[in-house]
Amino acid sequence: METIQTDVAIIGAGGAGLRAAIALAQEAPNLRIALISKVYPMRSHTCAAEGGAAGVIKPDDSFDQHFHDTVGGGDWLCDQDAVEYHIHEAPKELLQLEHWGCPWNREPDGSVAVRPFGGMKIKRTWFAADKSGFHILHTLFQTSLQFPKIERYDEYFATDLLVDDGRCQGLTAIEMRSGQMRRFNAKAVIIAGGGAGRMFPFNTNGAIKTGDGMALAYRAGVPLKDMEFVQYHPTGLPNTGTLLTEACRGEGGVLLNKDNYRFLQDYGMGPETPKGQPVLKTMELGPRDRVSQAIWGEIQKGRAVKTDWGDCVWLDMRHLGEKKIDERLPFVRDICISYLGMDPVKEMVPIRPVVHYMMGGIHTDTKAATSLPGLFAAGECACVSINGANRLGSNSLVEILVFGRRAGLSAAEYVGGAKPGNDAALTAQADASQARIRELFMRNQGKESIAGLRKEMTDTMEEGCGIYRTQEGLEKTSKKISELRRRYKEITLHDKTNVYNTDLLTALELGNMLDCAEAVAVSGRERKESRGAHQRLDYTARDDVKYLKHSMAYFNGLESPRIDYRDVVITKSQPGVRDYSGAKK
Amino acid sequence: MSDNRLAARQIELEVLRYNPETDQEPKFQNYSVPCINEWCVLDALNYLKDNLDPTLAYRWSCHMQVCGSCGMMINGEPKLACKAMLRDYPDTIRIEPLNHFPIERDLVTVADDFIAKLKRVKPYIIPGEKRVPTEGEYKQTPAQLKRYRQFAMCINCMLCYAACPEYGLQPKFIGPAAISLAHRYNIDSRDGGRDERQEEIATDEGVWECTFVGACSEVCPKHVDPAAALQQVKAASTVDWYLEHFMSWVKK
Amino acid sequence: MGEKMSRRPYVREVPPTTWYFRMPRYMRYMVREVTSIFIGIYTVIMLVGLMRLSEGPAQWQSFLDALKSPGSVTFQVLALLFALYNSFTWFNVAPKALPLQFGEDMAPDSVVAIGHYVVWVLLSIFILFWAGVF
Amino acid sequence: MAKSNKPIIWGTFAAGGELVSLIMPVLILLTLLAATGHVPAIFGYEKLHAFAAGWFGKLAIFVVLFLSLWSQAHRLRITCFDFGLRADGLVAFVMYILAALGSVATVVYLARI
Ligand SMILES: Cc1cc2nc3c(=O)[nH]c(=O)nc-3n(C[C@H](O)[C@H](O)[C@H](O)COP(=O)(O)OP(=O)(O)OC[C@H]3O[C@@H](n4cnc5c(N)ncnc54)[C@H](O)[C@@H]3O)c2cc1C
Ligand code: SF4
Ligand code: F3S
Ligand code: FES
Repeated sequence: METIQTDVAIIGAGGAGLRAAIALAQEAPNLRIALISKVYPMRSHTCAAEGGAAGVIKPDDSFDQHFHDTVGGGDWLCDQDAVEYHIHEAPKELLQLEHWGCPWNREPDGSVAVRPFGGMKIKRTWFAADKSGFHILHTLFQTSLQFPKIERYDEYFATDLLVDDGRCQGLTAIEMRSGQMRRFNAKAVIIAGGGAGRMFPFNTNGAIKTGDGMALAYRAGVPLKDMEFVQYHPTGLPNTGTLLTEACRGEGGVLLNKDNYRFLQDYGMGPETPKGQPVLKTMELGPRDRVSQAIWGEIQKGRAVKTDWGDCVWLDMRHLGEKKIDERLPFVRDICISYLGMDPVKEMVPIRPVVHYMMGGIHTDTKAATSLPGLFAAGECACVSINGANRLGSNSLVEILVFGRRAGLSAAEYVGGAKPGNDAALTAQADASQARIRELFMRNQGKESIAGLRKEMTDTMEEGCGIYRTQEGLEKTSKKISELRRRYKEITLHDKTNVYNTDLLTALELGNMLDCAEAVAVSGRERKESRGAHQRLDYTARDDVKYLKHSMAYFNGLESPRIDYRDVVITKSQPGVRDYSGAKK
Repeated sequence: MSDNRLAARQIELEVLRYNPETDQEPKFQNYSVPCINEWCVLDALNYLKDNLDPTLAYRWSCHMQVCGSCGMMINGEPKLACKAMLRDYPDTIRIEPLNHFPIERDLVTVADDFIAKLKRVKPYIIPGEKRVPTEGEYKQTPAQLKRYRQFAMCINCMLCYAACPEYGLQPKFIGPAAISLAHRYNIDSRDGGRDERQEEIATDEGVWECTFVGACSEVCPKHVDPAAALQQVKAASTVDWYLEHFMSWVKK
Repeated sequence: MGEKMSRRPYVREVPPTTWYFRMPRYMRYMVREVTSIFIGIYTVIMLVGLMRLSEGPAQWQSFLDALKSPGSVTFQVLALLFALYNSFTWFNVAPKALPLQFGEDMAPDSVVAIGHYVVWVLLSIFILFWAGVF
Repeated sequence: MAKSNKPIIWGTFAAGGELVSLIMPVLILLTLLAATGHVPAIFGYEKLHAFAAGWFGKLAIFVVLFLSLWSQAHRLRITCFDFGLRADGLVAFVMYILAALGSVATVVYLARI
């Protein structure tokens, strides 16, 4: 097996991975950096983010307000020291991107413009039309091209971490074009592998979001934190799941039920605000969990709009007019016309809540370090706990920058003191990793199919881990996933070619998703309260006595994960009531 | 997606297959795929892979026309598979890997050349006026932003390279997307690196290989209009040339 | 997952002399390029006319007479068609080289294109007048 | 890689293309009228000679012929390449020599008028 020597290996070249690489190249110019990604960097799913990134910049705003919006939005499950760091770094990072060329929208005087976003009390979301993530990703990718120290390994699929002597010392990856296994010897590894929304049947996530990074760390013994918190975005196209950004509502779009009634006012987010003049933090600008839950409520009450793709509600943007839609939401218009054949300038479009984001992930501290020395994590795959039980829109594009950079700096610091590794032990591990994959590759007798298992997984996840959950449902799903993990041992590949074998890669991705899915279901089963995105019909109240805690899922072989708990860091904001009614202001 | 809607249409897909380990050259394989009319070609391919032939290799991720990975020839035209809606196609659809790129396997092409060219044109701000982030943002008016924004919309899907015959004939040509990207930075009010980039793109392999076929702009799914960028670079380079040679006191 | 190296990227050669048959848009392009043959020859004819003009009235008259041969008329009809095709394609793409910005917004391509058509029509009418056709 | 010297010609190609597109159809129309018996007044020897004798006429004729020659020569060069004639250096040489000869001839004939 060919071995590649490097100092820091980064898995994932999305926003977080690229930001980490640039930080390393700038701050530790002597280090060799291996940037490993299963897709070309600009294909990473950061490109799909539309709405924008939050950072305090305008004089009417303050760090304190961003702090409170974030912590309250996260239903007090945020680690407040992490949030503090996050919000202070946010404007610096966004300005840095501006200096690197990001085409942020501007005010007439040339300063950056901000737009309103759900759950935020002040307009503080920087945006580049409705292509914010796209521009962030491309700006980072293009900026990274000037650093010769960043060596890219595009279309390499990471399969296992190499851990010896209690430290992470590298990884194995498949070079997709040749099908050959490569070993990366690294003094430190950063995982920036993105989310895992593909565990669900109906999601806004790209095909690559299969939780590989999470699974890699998890199998290496690092706990996955708060996995039960899965964010549903209220406005997905009902047939494809394609996201219509929150900015649709930020710009003044409204949600209506089948009687053309703005139902959010019945769910604690009223009173009604004038159409086309959105008021921050209320009605359509309530947080995602609440809005999604309200839509679910309407569906239960039979006031949903029936469509070919299931029960929906209307998103009405017609009153915004063609000019504003073309100026601020051109992509949304394109998408609706393409996939639904409906033009939001002229028609209301049906939408339904869709799985969007994983609040949980690899447990890290505020320095992006995991519990395994030498292993760092950042971005959606990580859980540094700034999002708590519910992420506010436009916080994660900032998170990937702030903690991407942080991971880079921490790794650089760590590498300075890292001892040399034991080559024999690492070789043995790399060989074991190769043997595991070769066994899967050669297997002939298995009776399970990838597509079949995947369908069963996504179905049971939707059933048991949806917007509203019950003990019974969660138990059923946990059991089902654990059964699927056993049956996974029986899958057979049809494709026996080395070159660009997508059959093999989808099999590996399925394995990773199953591991993550079990952590979601079991963590959810154990959390007997309702908080943020984890809403239970059998435990409807928040329980701060028992569950003001992070759940930590530890990998346990073929058995279901062991769940442990960890205290939430509270510095200045005691748990309170999340209030999104406009009335008291 | 309710399944009774499936098979609303039966589509014949003729897919160009190539397995480097067993095939001497690519050949077509036909599949009959039950489809829904609202699907795009990518949905049909995904159905095919899940249900009919798991060995088919192709790239995709976002399914929303933004990651740029699913470019392929669909009935002879370079298209994003996630943007090619079945309702716009007849019942037989021919699918091939993007023209002008070597075929790695099936619909997957080798993109190294394109990626190298992106890097070559220095697509990053080379600051004119030096400034550190703590000094705040560079002021850029909406008018200045709009001058280059269109050229910043490129998703690197490479459809324009598959469409441009000059790239096919002369693979050294830096090509439409990379030159447009250079132009995007050249006309950004924050940038001062134009002279450096001109060394790469004002060359015979650069913009002067372009004969203004215009196919690049016709197929671009993001309306980047690379042909426009290239013409503007030509015009500016021509002015440069005359300034450099006849009025060297003005320029260099 | 064999150890052997099995990459063998397949390169499809572009046929260097017949590539333009592969797509209608390539044909349209080639027709546009071929206009240069006709316009080029026509320019040479003009040059010959100039020569004849400089040689005196008789020579000029023989030039005008020569224009009347059937071959010449056929050529001129073709040249006119190609020239028109050239003009249309030129006007339609002219906006690409000429980005215009009015205030904040970039002007749509049609502004420059339509501008060209207007100038073209007016100029043509003017030349016809000047030449004494009307 | 060194910068290209194609801009030398491209300036005239672009200017020529613009001019040719604007006036070539109507010029061809004029000779076509003449060829089909409807000789426009301007084609009378006296009239045309007088026009070509004035400085404005000389300039106009020179500009039209010069730009047209160079722009068509440049385009023909590319067309040859597109048809598979890959000896671009040679083709360019021949084309530009022809355009140069034509330009010189234009000057000579104009001087004789
Ligand atoms: C449709 C959509 C809209 C969004 N809009 C917003 C918004 O407006 N505001 C906001 O703040 N957030 C938004 N988000 C969330 C935000 O975009 C993401 O959380 C964020 O971009 C994640 O970035 P990342 O760098 O962690 O991961 P990604 O960008 O997903 O990158 C993951 C990287 O890991 C690599 N990788 C994964 N597995 C492997 C493996 N096994 N081997 C090698 N490499 C691997 C991939 O190749 C990729 O490069 C949105 C998300 C979606 C889906
Ligand atoms: S210019 Fe257009 S066609 Fe070319 S790569 Fe960019 S987005 Fe694709
Ligand atoms: S198609 Fe090719 S020749 Fe030029 S205008 Fe576009 S790059
Ligand atoms: S799948 Fe991303 S562009 Fe088509």
